[in-house]
Amino acid sequence: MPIPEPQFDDLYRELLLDHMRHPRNRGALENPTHRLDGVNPVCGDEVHIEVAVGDSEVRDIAFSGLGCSISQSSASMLTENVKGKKLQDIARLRDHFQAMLVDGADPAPDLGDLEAFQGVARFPVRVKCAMLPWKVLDEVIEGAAPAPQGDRQ
Amino acid sequence: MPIPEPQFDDLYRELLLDHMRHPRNRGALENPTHRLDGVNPVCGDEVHIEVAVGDSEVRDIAFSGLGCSISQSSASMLTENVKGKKLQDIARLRDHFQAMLVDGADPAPDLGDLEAFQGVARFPVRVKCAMLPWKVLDEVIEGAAPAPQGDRQ
Amino acid sequence: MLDVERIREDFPILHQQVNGRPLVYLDNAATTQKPRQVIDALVRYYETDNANIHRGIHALAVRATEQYEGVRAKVAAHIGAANPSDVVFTRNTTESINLVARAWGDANLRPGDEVVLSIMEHHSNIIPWQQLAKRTGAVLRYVDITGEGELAIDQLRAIIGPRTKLVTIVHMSNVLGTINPVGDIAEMAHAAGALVLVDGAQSAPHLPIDVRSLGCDFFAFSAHKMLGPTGVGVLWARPGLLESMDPFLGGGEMISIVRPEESTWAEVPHKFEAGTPNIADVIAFGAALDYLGGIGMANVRRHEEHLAGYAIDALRSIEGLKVHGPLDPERRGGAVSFSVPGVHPHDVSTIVDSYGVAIRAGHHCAQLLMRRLQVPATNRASLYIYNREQEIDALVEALHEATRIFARADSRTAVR
Amino acid sequence: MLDVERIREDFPILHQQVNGRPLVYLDNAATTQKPRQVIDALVRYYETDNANIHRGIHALAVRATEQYEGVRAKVAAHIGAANPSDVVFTRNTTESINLVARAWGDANLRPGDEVVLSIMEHHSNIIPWQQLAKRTGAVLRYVDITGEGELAIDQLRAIIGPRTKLVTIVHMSNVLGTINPVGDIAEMAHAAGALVLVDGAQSAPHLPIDVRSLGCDFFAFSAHKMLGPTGVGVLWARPGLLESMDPFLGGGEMISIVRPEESTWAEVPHKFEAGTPNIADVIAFGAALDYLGGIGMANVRRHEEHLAGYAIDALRSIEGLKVHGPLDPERRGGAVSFSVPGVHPHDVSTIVDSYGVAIRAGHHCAQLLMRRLQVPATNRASLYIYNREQEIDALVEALHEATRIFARADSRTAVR
Ligand SMILES: Cc1ncc(COP(=O)(O)O)c(C=O)c1O
Ligand SMILES: Cc1ncc(COP(=O)(O)O)c(C=O)c1O
Repeated sequence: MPIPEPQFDDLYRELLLDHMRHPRNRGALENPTHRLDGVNPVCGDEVHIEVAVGDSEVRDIAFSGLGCSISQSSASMLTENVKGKKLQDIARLRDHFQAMLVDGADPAPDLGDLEAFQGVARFPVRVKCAMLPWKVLDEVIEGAAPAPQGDRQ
Repeated sequence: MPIPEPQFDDLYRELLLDHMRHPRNRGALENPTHRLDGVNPVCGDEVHIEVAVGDSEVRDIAFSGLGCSISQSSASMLTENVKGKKLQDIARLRDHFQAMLVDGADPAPDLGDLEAFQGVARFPVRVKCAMLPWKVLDEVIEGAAPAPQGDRQ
Repeated sequence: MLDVERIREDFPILHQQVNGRPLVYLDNAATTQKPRQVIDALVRYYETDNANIHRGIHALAVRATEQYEGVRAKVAAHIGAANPSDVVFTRNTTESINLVARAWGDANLRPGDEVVLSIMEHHSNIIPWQQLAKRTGAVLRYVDITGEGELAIDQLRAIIGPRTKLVTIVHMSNVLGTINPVGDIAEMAHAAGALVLVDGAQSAPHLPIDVRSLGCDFFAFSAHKMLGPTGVGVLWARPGLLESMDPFLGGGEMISIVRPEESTWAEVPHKFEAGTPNIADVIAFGAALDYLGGIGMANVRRHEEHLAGYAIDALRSIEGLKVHGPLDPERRGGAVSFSVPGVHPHDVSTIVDSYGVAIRAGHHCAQLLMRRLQVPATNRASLYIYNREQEIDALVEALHEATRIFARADSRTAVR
Repeated sequence: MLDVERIREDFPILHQQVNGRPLVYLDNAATTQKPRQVIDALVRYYETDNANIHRGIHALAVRATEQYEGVRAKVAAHIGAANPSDVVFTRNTTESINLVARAWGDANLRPGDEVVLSIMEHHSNIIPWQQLAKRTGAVLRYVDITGEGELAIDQLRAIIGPRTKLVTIVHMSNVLGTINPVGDIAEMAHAAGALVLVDGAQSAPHLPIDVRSLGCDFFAFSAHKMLGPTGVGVLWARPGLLESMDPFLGGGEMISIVRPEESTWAEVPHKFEAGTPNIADVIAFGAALDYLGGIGMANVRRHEEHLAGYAIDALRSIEGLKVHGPLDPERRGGAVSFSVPGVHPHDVSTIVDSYGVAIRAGHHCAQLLMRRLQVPATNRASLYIYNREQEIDALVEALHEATRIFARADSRTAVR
């Protein structure tokens, strides 16, 4: 009986690899209200997010970072998916994203193209990579204090 | 087949029990040249020896202490066996005593009644009890500095 | 009541002869034996899953990490802790206490501050505080025991005051068996603004434990005294406390970002687990907790209370024998220390060993208590789930022999 | 050459499938697998001899103590140490190094004194010195590496000076594989009056070690990286050094006389082994040393030198792949780190795991080195006695797949 070749199509979906190669909203903002940093202690992946919040809405957002295809493409797709959205809708999005990845739930309809990460659920160590940017954004979603003035050290 | 009753005659020889109940040279000296202390870290047994050495000879000796029958009777018999003897003869005695206990050698003729400890060799954890007073005396045998003046603290 | 005979089937070591007699293992306060389930868990781990944890992406590393962290959750559940992340794995109770002395004590004690402890503490709950006192100028205040071997609670109340920063107390004495009222003690201490560490080395194996109802701030114990392997200890801390503490050992696994001069720390509990942990033994400890959970800690306690009562009665039938500590089994655990008149404990231990009976003789790492009891050492028989009344009987029979041997010496030498 | 096929028979874990393929375990620098002999030693101990050591008079305690102390002598013999009493058992390399930082460092370092270490150190040989520097005001001085991944020895010579109190250096890098000339380094350090600690976590498992000819003052390593169980580390110290040091952890077993305010210590090495040690695993470590001794450390080295050469050549056949560290197998060990162009190490690791191949991806507890190499992380394949050329081939095949997947992304996205 021939051993089946491992299939990665499910993990490394085209959309995901595309975001890795061509990240959207990569960079910094002129006037962010928040600057947020996150490190995955397990692997050292880093995601930095700058976001301009006004009227309980994400007006603008940009990210930078260093890490595997999962964490960086997740950050890229996060920015696309939250820009212009109300914080409360973003919170719901995050919950649905987490449910799909952590609890193995079917993707909720509002996830849209974030559904591309469904395959990650089968790789528990990589779930943290996909969740990292969302964890970083948590602070804003839960309404933390705005970023201090001055440059990030 | 009946289980044989353990025999302790070999370990707890009459002579040994006699020394435990009626220790010889127990107490202190008026003018010791050395005051020596030893503790068996394994069980906490203590032996203190005071000895008056002159002309490479043990002129007088006394012991005090606290511990099991083996350590205390060994101390008592030690005092009887070294009093009036030359240090070099005592060193030989110690070596023969140790050989009997640790290496399981037949008792050397000069051991005399110290041969009563031969049975201890079969109880390795108790060998240290029997050796303790001899270890304490080592310092004198190897020619250490005399005891400081003043009382033991 | 426990089905002791069925339990004994699970312990391969018990089915051996020592000096021609069936082994009677009554040294459980030193360390307990391990059921087949724990041994099997070790074998299974090394034969199928062994890998280093936390940083590996490959299959074995994932399995090992999940099992290791799973036991953390099991420990938390076993002692009624709210969060697995409040549970730190150490080598033993001793290291757990040292961790607190260094990581909490060094940062919080000033000259003149007081650490309150009792005269019945194990050396592991004395020396770290002596060392801390030396480093910080803090002062140790000792609470005495009563004539019945219980904590002098009124004295404790009097000693605790505004300078008290920590009350550190054994839950169950390894010598006297005394069970201390740590709930009350925690109230007193907290009223004075002090923290409370409970040395649970002897209580976690033998009593149902609920750290929240105990009300303490730190709780320390060892796996090897509760069916688990050697090399695993636990420190539980009240939620939030670990976060506020500096790390203790530095190294791999406990960092977040390392720069040449300064670094940042991983989240708790990992901040306190530097280097490769004792992975296999932590995982096997999970099997021990399952085993105890299957029996039920309340049933463990009931069995030992009964057996301790039986042992105390049987021992006291020997003329002149003194049992140290409370005589009422409701007030104590199954560590029963005693003195045989005219026979030094080491001689007792050697003689009963010849009858296949394993007890411990010595100061039991409690020299201060020995001095207080005015004994050089004691004998100690200590019980667990696999012990039976007939094993107590075997001990008593051997003790009679010991008194006979030394009485013989007495009578003979009396003739001289 | 080793009879690898026969050796593999001794390792039950290797005979399993992972993701439908035979397991290829190439994560040995993290932890090694255990031969049946080591697992059996654990089982035998728990099934026949388990007891607490050092203070027991009964039969099991005597047997356990003899075996435990017997392994101390075995360790001494294995590393060419003169006295078993110069060998302290710890949990792991990390704890061994922390012990030195606390018990030697705190007493000997003054503000401005210097600790010299290298940029290739494992976090376990960095953080304890950062913590020590914070406590004492001592300063850390880092030595760089050359472009070939070797220690910049001239820079080291320049840095060592009258303020140097300790040079602490890894014997074999867990990332680069580099073998450092610790003999020469010890000479330099001693000439300046400094002590030398060697982190032998990666050398003890793979090279013949003779601490006396190395000339160092401290040598630290872990059992779990050399076929032994998790939970056992070793600290060896030059004769006399341990005696001169204060104790580290306080508790049972490490005392001589305990008084309320102050106590005296047991003789070395017991002074440094507070509480119940990891008895079973130390004893099982003895079986690991016997196993390695049976093979011969020179043969272990020869096998790995050959296999590392094979692996480096095979890896470099992949276009663009970069091997970090020396390329000459004579100058390095079998931990081979590499970067695959365009594929992050975590992605590499996930993909090769699907082929049953276990490698590690990450910073390998060497963030300073990662920054120096200007990589966020690396992949690392690390070898041991049971690895074969065909397993390297399996890794290389899986790596080709990884590059294919990510090249596919490249070509597709290029079209957009
Ligand atoms: C070079 C080096 N030093 C120290 C360590 C730490 O070893 P342990 O985790 O066993 O304490 C390791 C292992 O990861 C290592 O490779
Ligand atoms: C009351 C008490 N505390 C602390 C300890 C120390 O436990 P460990 O040796 O496992 O650190 C013991 C066990 O001997 C004990 O009985």
